[in-house]
Amino acid sequence: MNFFLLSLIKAAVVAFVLLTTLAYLQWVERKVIAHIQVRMGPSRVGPHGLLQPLADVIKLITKEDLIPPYVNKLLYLAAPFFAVTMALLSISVIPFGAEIHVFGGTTWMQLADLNIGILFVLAVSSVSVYGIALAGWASNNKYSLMGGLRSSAQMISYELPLSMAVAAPLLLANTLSLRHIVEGQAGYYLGFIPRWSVIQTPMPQIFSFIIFLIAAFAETNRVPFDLPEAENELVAGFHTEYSSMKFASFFMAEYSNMVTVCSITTTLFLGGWLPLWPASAGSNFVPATVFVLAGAVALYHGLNPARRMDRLTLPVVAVVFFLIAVIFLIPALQGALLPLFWFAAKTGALLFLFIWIRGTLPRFRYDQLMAFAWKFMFPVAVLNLLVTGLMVALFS
Amino acid sequence: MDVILFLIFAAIAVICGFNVVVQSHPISSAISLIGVMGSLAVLYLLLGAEFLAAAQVIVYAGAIMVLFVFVIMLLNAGAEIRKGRSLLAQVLGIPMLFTFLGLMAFFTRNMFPGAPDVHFGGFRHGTALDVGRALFTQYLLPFEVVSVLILIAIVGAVVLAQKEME
Amino acid sequence: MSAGVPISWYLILSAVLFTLGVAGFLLRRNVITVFMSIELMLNAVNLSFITFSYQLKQVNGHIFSFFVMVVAAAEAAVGLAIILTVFKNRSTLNIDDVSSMKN
Amino acid sequence: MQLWLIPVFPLAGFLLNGVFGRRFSKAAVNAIAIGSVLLSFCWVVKTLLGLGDLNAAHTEQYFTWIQSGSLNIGWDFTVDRLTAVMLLVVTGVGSLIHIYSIGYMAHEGGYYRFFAYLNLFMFFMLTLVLAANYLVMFVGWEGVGLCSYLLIGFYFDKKFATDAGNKAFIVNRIGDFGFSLAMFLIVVNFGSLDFGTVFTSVTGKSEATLTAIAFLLLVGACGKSAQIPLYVWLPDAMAGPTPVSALIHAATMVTAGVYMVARSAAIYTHAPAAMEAVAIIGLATAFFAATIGLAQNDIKKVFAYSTVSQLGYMFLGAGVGAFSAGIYHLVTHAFFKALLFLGAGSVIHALGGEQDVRNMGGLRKKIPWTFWTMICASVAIAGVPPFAGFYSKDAILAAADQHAPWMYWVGVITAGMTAFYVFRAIFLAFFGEYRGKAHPHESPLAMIGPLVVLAALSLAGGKLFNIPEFLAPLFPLAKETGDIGPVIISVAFGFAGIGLAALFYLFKPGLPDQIVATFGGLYKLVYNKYFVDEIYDAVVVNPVVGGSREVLWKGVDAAIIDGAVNGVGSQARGIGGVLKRLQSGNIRSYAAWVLLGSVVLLLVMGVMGGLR
Repeated sequence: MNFFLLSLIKAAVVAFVLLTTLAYLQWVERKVIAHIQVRMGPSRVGPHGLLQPLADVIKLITKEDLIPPYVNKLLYLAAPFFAVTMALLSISVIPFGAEIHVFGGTTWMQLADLNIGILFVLAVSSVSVYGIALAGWASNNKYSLMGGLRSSAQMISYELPLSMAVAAPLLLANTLSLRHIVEGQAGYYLGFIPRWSVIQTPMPQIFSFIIFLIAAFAETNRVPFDLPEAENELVAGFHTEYSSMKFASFFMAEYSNMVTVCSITTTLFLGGWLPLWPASAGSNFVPATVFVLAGAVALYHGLNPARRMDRLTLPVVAVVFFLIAVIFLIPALQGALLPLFWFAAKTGALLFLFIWIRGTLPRFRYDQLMAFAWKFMFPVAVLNLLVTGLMVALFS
Repeated sequence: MDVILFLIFAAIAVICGFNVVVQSHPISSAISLIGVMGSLAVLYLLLGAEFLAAAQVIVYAGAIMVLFVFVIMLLNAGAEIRKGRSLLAQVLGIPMLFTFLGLMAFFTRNMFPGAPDVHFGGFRHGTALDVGRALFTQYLLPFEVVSVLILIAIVGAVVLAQKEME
Repeated sequence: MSAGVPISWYLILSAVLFTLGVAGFLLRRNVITVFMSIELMLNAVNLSFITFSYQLKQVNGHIFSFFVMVVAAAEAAVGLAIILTVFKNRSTLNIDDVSSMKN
Repeated sequence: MQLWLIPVFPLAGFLLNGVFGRRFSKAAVNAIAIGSVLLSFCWVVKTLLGLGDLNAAHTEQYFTWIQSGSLNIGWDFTVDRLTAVMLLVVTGVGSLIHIYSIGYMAHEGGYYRFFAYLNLFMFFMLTLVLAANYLVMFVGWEGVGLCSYLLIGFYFDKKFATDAGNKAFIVNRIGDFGFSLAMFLIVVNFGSLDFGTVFTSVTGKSEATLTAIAFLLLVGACGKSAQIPLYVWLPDAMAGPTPVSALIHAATMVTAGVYMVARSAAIYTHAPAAMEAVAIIGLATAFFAATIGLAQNDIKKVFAYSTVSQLGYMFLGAGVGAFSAGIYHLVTHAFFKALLFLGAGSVIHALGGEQDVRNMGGLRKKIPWTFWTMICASVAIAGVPPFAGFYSKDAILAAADQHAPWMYWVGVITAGMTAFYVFRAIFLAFFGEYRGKAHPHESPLAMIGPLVVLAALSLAGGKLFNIPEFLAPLFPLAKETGDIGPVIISVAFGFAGIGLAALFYLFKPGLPDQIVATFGGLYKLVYNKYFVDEIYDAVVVNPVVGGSREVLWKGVDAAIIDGAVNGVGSQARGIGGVLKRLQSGNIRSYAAWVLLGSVVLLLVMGVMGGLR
């Protein structure tokens, strides 16, 4: 039963971290977009609005849970549940780090290492369209239906370039297991250029990476592909009729999908938990350095406060950062924490990219969206796959 | 463990399958069918067909059934109108179904008297590697033929479904 | 090792699902549901293919299933396109109403 | 040695010009068409130089084409000395004619089409020549027939041209039928179609079998090489552009029959009756065609009958056992007959399409280059020593003399007639007063150049290329008799023919008409080509057409076949009327029937114990 116990613990840890991340991801998004638009963003609840997510959760839970009378009840209730389940499911196969030793045994920082990990991810992502489609249909509202239809068409269409883009790095990795895909990207060219899929010989997967990212934007219904929920066209689309926690579920599903997609991108293309440069060149000290620098910045602002509260809070933050930096320097913990740091850093960077694009790009028109998927993305992805296959066949 | 898992998912499959038949609204049937397919995917895993399990979900649940749901939503198909029953189908059909099922069950029970039981992990050659190897060597010609078939199907579907041009 | 599942259980499950598919085909009138019943039958057959593959310790059954899936996908695409066209021309999904082949 | 490149060059040219030619400029079409043939020629030369003395055949196998039981037919090419001669003639003369065509076709429509067809022809001809077994040869054989058809009917807007194309194609079918039957016999008896296998195992076979094969092959050769009784298509084939007449219907394709007979020499030498038939057919053709040639007024027709006649000579040579002499004549004939046709083409070009010699005359001064080159060809064909025709014709006649003296005498008379009709055409066209209306102008350099080269070859080719000696490893040399009597006689007949022609058409222009008046019936017979076409129409064509219409169409097709089909149809309708009750149009009831069927099937299988 040790296996089950270990799995349960890992699942609990992942779920806790993931849900917290989701909550704060939304805070980060609001902050970043606010700064893009030169405003402050949430700043009332807690220092810098840090408690805003909590407030949101309380608000959503305590709101009245409306169920319109004309909906198809079963499907109406099942849809958000389904959406959030599917969104959280694919996280289970993503490896966060290398082998670690706990409780006298060894395990992987990954919930389940499937032989067909990447197929599992594709399967889940292909099924997750039902959440939105059914929500749109069950709401019995023409705007919701339009949103649902749009979303199913969009997700089916972008599923193809996405799968094609995934297939190309698989040719380099020669495996379907996500952990082995990451391990296949270990090592460095010339001692310092990482052998990540994006730049791996014989065929750098840079096109694949870009196509995957674009398709990922569409799959997660993010700007510039957020047609299913286009507020000004469809009155928020498929979730018009949802309120309270059911609305929150869709929200969670969207952010969870974002995290999943970024993690997969990191795993497939950016070397997963592997460091940016070799340990021999000091990559082990990067996290400590980063946190020390962050702590130093916090301390500086604490000593030169912009607001009154900062005098108190920022030094505390700085101390926490310094502590984290010290933790990262403990050799016993480094084995577990360094991979986590790198994984989180890469995924975080991608998440920032998502938010950044939301803050800057306008929405596509529907026909443009479809034409883009079928007439540009798909051919390019297929071409990339063919060329990769050829190169792999020729050079390995 | 094997028996429990089998029974759970077989039960889900049968209940959902039954639901496909009895639900009056096509979308409920479609959802039930997705349930059948999902539980069948788990059964495939138990039988060691991990690649097929993934393919089942991706192709059936993720592509074919999405198309079904999409069409149902597009046509806004309502519940079935019960009228003009086909007498033949009813009179001949229902007894025939039971005879059919009984015969099949009887034969399958008698066909494998001493066959070993199914254990999870008893067959380890259903990986993507094995399936791919068989597909691209021994079954290369059918594979290519099927790819042409798919192409024809795509063209056919586009021609059928396109809007009238002028 | 705990007790395994007799191979015939899988086959009987397959037979049951197949029969349910036939029943759906016989008793339902909505074209889409009838079509889904066909898919159900195909799935049932796939299950027996994979069971036989286990029984014979060969991968061939998987290949057959794979081809069945591919053909099912092609069939769904064309079939649904036909249904769309029929609906556009006759505004009905009732299979009994689509009987112009008679006489 | 990459033999396959030889035919592939023209094929590439054909594909390029055929597919994209419409968009190319004329210069590009020229470059591709002529470049490909020249490349092919160069590759032939390089290959032959690389292969050394070629005493043994050099064979290359590319892929298995047909495999059926023990029969294994590969796509193989072979080169021996015979092939080498043919390759050089085909690519060499072919290149010259391609170059000539630039000038001749300059103002014609379908320019790229013409060159594409010519290149395709080169491809098939080279395949025919290079083939290492009968089937590959047959591919080339049929292919050149196709190109011949396409090029005869090149002016497809003219009915007589398309009719002539059809005629060529249909008459050739008869020959091809014989060839096919011969191949079937070879497969049955030898189990292979490879030249090497067949020829080495000839000795063990019965003479009757070999004679049958040889006769059937002869039927094929007669069709392709325009021998009696299948010669009728060749004169009509002059409807095509003149370079086509020169290349296909004089120099190369029509000699394929001779080549095939020479190639199958091993079979023929074991079938004396067939050999005799070859000789007689050749001799008869030579004689009759020559007589017809005496009275023709169309300059191309004269040369066409002359071609038939000279092909008869080649057959005579092969038939009397002097295969190398036949090939020798094939080579020299390729030079001077191509030159005659090209010269005729130059004349026609100069006169803007006029072909009747009665409307020419006095062209000697106006188109001197054409005149002098044609004189070279004429003396060569007339057998004036020491020019090309003399050597080859003499070799054939000498062999005929040894075989049977009467053949020699008929051959000599034919030689005299040959000299007469060729010089008749020359005198009528180039001497005396100009009787036409057009304004003659000399042809462009692209046409004159090939004429001059061919003229040089016609003059010196016989002495230069001693074909019999070159082919000695394949076909043993005839023993020298040292008797120069026959030679003197044949040369004398040649000069007599020239003299007679000069007398009739230079010095006493009224004489021919008197003779015509005296022998009116005979002249009419000859002028109308012995009414052979009319006889064929009456004996073969009309019965076939009538029989098809009356018996096969109205009787067999309408009554029996249609009746049977209609009967089946009405029966099916009757049964269907009963069965249609089952077809309710209700899909679900169909499904119920299917289910019933499967249940019954299961039950039956269970009862029979099929499922244990």
